[in-house]
Amino acid sequence: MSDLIIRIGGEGGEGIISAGDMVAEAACRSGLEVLTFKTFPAEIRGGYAMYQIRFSKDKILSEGTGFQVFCAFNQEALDKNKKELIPGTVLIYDFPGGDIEQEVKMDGVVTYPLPMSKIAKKDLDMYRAKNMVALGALSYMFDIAKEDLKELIRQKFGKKGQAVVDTNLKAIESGENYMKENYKKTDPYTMGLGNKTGKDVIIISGNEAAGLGAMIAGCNFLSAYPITPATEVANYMSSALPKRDGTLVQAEDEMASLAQVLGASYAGAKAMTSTSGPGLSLMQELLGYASMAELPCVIVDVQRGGPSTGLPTKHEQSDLFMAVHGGHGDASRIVLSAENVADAIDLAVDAFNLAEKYQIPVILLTDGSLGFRTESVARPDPKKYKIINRDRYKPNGSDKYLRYKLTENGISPMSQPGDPGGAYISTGLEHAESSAPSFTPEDHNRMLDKRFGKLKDVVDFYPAPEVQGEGQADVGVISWGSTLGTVREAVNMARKEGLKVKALHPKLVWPLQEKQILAFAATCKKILVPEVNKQGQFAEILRGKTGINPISYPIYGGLPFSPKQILEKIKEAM
Amino acid sequence: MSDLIIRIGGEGGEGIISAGDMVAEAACRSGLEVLTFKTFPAEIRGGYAMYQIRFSKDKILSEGTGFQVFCAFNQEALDKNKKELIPGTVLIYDFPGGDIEQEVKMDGVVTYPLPMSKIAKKDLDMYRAKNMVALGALSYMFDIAKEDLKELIRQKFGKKGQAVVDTNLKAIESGENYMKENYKKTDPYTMGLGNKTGKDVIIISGNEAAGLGAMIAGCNFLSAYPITPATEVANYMSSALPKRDGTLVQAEDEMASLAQVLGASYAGAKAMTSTSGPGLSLMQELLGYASMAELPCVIVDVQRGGPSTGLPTKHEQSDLFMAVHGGHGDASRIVLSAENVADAIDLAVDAFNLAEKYQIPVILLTDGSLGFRTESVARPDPKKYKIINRDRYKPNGSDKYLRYKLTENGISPMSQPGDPGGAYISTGLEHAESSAPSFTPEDHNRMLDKRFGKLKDVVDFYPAPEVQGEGQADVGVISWGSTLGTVREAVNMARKEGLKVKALHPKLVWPLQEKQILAFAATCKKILVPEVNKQGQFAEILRGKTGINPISYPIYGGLPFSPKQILEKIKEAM
Amino acid sequence: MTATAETLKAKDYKSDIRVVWCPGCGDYGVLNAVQNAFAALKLTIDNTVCVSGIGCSSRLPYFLKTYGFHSLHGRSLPVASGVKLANPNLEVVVFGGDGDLFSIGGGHFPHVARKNTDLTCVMMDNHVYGLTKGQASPTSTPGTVGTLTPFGTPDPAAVNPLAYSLTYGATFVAQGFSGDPKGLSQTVQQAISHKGFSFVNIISPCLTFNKVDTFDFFKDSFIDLPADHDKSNLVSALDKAVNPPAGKLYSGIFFETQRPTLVENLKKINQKAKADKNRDINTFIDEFKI
Amino acid sequence: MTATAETLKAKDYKSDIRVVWCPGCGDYGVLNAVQNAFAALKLTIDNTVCVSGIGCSSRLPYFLKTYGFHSLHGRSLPVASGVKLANPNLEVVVFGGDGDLFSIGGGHFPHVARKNTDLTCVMMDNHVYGLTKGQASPTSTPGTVGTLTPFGTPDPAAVNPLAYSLTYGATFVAQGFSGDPKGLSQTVQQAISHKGFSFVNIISPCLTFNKVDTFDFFKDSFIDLPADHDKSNLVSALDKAVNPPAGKLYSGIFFETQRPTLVENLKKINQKAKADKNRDINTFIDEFKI
Ligand SMILES: Cc1ncc(C[n+]2csc(CCOP(=O)(O)OP(=O)(O)O)c2C)c(N)n1
Ligand SMILES: Cc1ncc(C[n+]2csc(CCOP(=O)(O)OP(=O)(O)O)c2C)c(N)n1
Ligand code: SF4
Ligand code: SF4
Ligand SMILES: [Mg+2]
Ligand SMILES: [Mg+2]
Repeated sequence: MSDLIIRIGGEGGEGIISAGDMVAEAACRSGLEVLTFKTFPAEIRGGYAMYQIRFSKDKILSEGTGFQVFCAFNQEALDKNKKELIPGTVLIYDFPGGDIEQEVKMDGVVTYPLPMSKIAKKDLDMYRAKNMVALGALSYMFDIAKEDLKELIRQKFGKKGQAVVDTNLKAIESGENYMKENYKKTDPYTMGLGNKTGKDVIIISGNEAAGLGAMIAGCNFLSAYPITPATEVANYMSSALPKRDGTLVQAEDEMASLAQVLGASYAGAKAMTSTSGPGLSLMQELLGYASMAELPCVIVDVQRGGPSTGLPTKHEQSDLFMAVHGGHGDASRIVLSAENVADAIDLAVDAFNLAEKYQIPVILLTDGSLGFRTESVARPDPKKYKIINRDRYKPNGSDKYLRYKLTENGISPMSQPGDPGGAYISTGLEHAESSAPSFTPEDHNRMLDKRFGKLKDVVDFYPAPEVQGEGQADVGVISWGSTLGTVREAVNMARKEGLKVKALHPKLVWPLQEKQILAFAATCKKILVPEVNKQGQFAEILRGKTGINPISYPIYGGLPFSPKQILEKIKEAM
Repeated sequence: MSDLIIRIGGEGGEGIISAGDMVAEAACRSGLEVLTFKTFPAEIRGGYAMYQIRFSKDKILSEGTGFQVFCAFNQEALDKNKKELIPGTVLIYDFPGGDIEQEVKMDGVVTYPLPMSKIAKKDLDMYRAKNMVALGALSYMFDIAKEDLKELIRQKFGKKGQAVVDTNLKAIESGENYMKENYKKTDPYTMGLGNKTGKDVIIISGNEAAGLGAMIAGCNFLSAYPITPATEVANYMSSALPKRDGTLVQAEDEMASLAQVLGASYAGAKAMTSTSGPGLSLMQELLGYASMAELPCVIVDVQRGGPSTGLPTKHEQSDLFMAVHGGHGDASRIVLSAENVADAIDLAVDAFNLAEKYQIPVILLTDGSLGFRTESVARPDPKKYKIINRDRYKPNGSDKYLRYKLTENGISPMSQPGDPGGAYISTGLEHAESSAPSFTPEDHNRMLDKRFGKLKDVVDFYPAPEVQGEGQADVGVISWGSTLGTVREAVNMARKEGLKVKALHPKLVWPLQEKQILAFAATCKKILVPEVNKQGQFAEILRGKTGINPISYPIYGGLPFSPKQILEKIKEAM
Repeated sequence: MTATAETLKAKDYKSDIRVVWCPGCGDYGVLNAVQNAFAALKLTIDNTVCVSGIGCSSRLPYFLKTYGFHSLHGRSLPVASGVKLANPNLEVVVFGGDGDLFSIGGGHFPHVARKNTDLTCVMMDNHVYGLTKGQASPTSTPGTVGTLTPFGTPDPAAVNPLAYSLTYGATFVAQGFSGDPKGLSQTVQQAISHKGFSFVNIISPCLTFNKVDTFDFFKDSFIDLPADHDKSNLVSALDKAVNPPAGKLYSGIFFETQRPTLVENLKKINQKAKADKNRDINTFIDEFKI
Repeated sequence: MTATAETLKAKDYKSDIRVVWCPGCGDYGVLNAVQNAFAALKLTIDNTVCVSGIGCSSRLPYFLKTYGFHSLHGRSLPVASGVKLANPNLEVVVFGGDGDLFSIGGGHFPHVARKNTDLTCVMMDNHVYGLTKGQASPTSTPGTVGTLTPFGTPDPAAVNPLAYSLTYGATFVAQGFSGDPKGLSQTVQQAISHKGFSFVNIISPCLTFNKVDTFDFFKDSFIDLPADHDKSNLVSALDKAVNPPAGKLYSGIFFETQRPTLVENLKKINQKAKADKNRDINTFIDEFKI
């Protein structure tokens, strides 16, 4: 077995998340690759929560399709997942003595009832340990990180005292023992150890990854307002930044946070904010200011289900239109979108580099599932990153400083307060090269050309999007954001089946790298654009800018694609 | 002479605007059609201001191309307009004794120096009357509304006392006499009386027109925050609404204004707000709410030069992207754009009708030049307007009220506070039919389909865009907003020259009436899309939605197109 | 207040939507007090509108049977103003959290208060952002540790909702404790009965994310305002709001006065304009005749 | 204040951008006073940043030679906070109008003040929206006629910028008159010298759009705060702000105190975190090692 998906479902607050995190980390230690997937209720307490872990000996590309093993903590969880309990899957569920009152029999499904509540309450006298009982059973039955799990418990709970360590270990063992004593394994799923040798790995969530990337890029200022599912970016930065003498501000709202970021950037900081859709909506006017005044800044938008307050904890990629076209007037900006957790690190660095190089706001789009999921990723090597800082004004004594000097590539050296002779007014009014307000047709033309001309440079400067597969294809898939990983997996599956399928994996979603997109499209009979939103936003932008006419494949149920869904659509498109 | 354009330029605050308004009104009385065009400085005092009036015996379609007569109040105005003082034009300028210190000689330009400052100061002892001296001269020289002007002065200034009337009349006569005594007319421009008989005409600005349309539609609530160039919409409503027992609120910011509008709409009002780009940027989150909660409301966006604070008093059509695609998530909305002043009345009515019928936010786009310009328009006949009100919930005693009931056409009868049995929670969360929060894939799918399904109906319900010209064409022009009038004039000119040119004049710019657009495009070899913004926003949306590949013709100098510019581009495209 | 009477019991105001708060959340006490106040005032289901923003506390309107408007984070007050001005016959009550009303919504509060908008605003002050899982809020004690402030907030001072609302010109300002549903229900009743803008600050602990400002912490903190406190004196009300006895909090009515309300003043404007709902639209068109 | 000394005269702070205010506008007096204050304090051109929002008054930074940030309507205070926190060595002064700071920007003011952000905020209060040509502003006298309120505003009360800023926790609050550039320059100097958040409200008439609150109207209105006024007593400062003698306005310093500033508190946080600008990035990466 090289790949296994285990899903755990239950009531929010039952410790599903912490248990899941623990087994993910332990598996990672045992040399396996892991990729997790969580859904939370939008309320604080109650409601269905889900944690899924995909284990593999090889690199994992996506959440995968369905699961092999499901562990149900309560009836609601069981009901929600019934449709996916297909023949060949395994069900472990809390019975007897738990919320599930009837024994479950399903055709072709291997069931292992496990009285986790009862064991926790009766045997351990600690209902909270239910999750650990389940963990013990899962780890034992599918041979996942058994030893590493116990070692991890010893380390993690060590500071809380031996008693806590002991109870948790005992819970793990109770689960293990119950399975050992009551069942003979009749399912085929067993994971075993991964390859530990030579691995230099970290385990990190998408939100932390965006923060870590920012730290690598040299970010020293973040102002944010809390919002699901983006808060963890700022949470991470709130402990990281002060260690490097940086500044974190919890602002009174999203307008304040971007305004502070712009002030800080003006004063020389490498500054960012992190938010989700509703926050980015509120920032639109200031985003236009950043474009007009050419202030470098990074905005991480961890997308959630919209519009309005929408589905705060659900998956969606529906902020693209706003990221690209939001706000009044013609406002230039750059939009990047990350495929996976490792990518979130790299793209956060890219975002700062582009912001600094082009003196422009850069929006980095991720999404709720990517933000919350953890992955084992190769330890980033700081040396591999090239860090770009803004082109600074060098006083030459004689010439008056022109902040918005018209240059070949549209980039004007930038002064910052404290620089002698560099004083100027940062302005949201249209202006002359000096930054003095000017509303003449000539200046408006020149300055718009300057601000948009920079984007022409960006598409050449930024690495070309990766092409997956070669030669001519019947279907070429173009997607964006975290759907890319799923597409990658689906295309691998399709090619294994001998289908002529390719994919293009753009990370720079605005401006579009039209040349490469058109070249790719020229090798495909049809172009398919899967994405998680209602309107087929990327498909429309692609069509609008390049003229190619893709098949738009939007889904919008609050969940990411599965590779199988995309594979099926590819076949349908052929 | 059936058509004449006179432009007056000078320093802001010199009474250019009030003089212009007066001659426009007088001309209108004398039976002429008028269309004015003004540009203001962005500052309160100082800076170049311009007022242009086009007079005609026939319907006027646009600001026209250049001018026949220019009247310069100062040197700056002269300088700014020098390029357009081509052979055949007439220049009247303040000399000697004014700001212009040198006599002007230009090849082929007829010049009439007029010492307006001197006359006002020395002869009339009232420098402020300079504008009236100029008016007298202009009206006399080109035979425009001579008698009506004096009559108007008597009426307008009547309440200020006979002395004021006399000074103004004297100023008019001084200008008249100076011309009479010093020049023999050597230019060909003379207007004469228009056709008064059977004309039932009003003279009104674009901003007032949007307000009047709202009044016709039955608007009874407006909340707004002041912003150039939109304030006059609310100004008008602030005196109109109370007369009909409506409510006007000056809010603390744009978010408050749209929030109040949504609250009022929920409570049963026909509510609107008016703003410009920066305000609409701030409203994006609330706009998404209106879409999610299906609250009827109207937002008038009088566009100005952007992005950011931009060019507050300049002309631009650059808020289209935001109007259509702004805000996070997939948020359905309707966007209308008005061609001219008469259209602003009609489309404001349409905006309310669509908002009420489809329970959706409707954005009406106009722009600064349209908002500020006055036009003579046929007196609107209230009887010709069909007024639509929302489909109201009728209690039937037994069934529980479902606010978001899924119906054939996506429209659910709406209750309002006070309706027995109609209580529900207006919500920005995704929801079930009952309005209770629900985040299931099924409900998100159903509700997004409902909210976007309504748009499918809109394109059929709304009148098809007008086609100008018939048969096959070499070039078909598609444009939007106030550029439409200019296109109309250019296409007339082209067709007079025998060119095979057509135009399509959409007023509903979102959702697009794709069927009609494609049908139109099928009759044209090439499609040309002129618009006043940098990115070619409408062209990109057209391409993105319909797949047709137009020639994008964006200009972005802060001024509208002239018919000649478009005509030339048409020829270039052929 | 403007609603007509009926004979509903407190429980009849409760909707059948599942209450999503954590067991033990202070907001249950508030919901309870509000139901009782509504019943005591005989508010009708149909003419009462409960408006809120976003936050745990802002979910309250779902749990009531009246009309409701669950708006956006920070926007409850202007939404409620719109509702009230569009139909002054409605009883409009705003619910929200300390973050919703004083952080992101802090720009609206002064204007709604100074205009004496005819609303009642009930705040559930838990000194924390509950729904987003434990960040410091504007009312958090300086130095509070939250998920965004692991080293404690750098803010030297917190928002004092009572002092703020008094300064803004609220014409009724009171404070209560969710652990005292009976007293609270009384206070909410008085607030709703007040003509003009009334504000009730309710200390309503979040047991999940605020481990400092708990029920136990507040249980014995509340004392009544002194019997000789002059409710009509703004400066003395401010003094009481800013300087309570050490370790104590006052409950009761800090301030109460009468001033023309926004609804009244708008009515006067319409009288000046000779308002007539049925005025012929032609008279408006003819203003533009030449 | 943090800037280093130089030998500049008042006129040396003046830029060569044309001043766009109407002749006679009160803001000229403010510009004048500010130049004088800058010169008296020997602020450097290079280490001073003037931040503003949008409005006639917010154009002020263009007319000075220092660094400047002409931001968006209402956003000057958070922008200025960002500037200051990114480089605490800078002297940051905020300029704005009554609309900019107390209407659309009113949500930021409380937080910048209570955090004692190390800024000076100079407001040009003309009781009107100048740039948009004459609407009532939050400080307009109730009933004011403006372009949006032809029948007079319906607001029963105006914003009192002094009382507001005091309640918010500003650690320095003063008032001056643009018709008294000398006194004003003194006050602005003291405000800039103050450590923490200082606020100066300047009555600065708009002669074009406010025909009521004119120079003549205010000329004889100003009286000094009583000699025995206790600047360290918040409640008495509030009393003076809310209850000036009939028809009069106090000028001078209402309140002045010392409290830890935001910059200081953030520095302490970084000390707790053992801040090190050059900390190896590998130590951050390794936190995620398994
Ligand atoms: C524009 C926007 N920004 C951020 C959020 C995220 N958010 C939801 S509730 C909340 C704060 C809740 O705190 P409070 O108002 O005190 O309510 P409580 O949950 O404590 O009752 C935040 C920041 C949001 N919904 N919308
Ligand atoms: C988002 C936004 N809304 C509205 C405006 C229009 N606007 C510009 S200045 C101003 C008010 C100015 O008043 P104030 O701040 O008192 O300054 P003053 O001109 O009186 O000095 C307004 C409403 C704007 N620029 N941006
Ligand atoms: S998180 Fe706190 S405020 Fe929210 S429901 Fe739970 S206890 Fe109440
Ligand atoms: S409009 Fe008023 S505030 Fe603006 S510059 Fe003129 S006088 Fe000054
Ligand atoms: Mg709270
Ligand atoms: Mg002002």
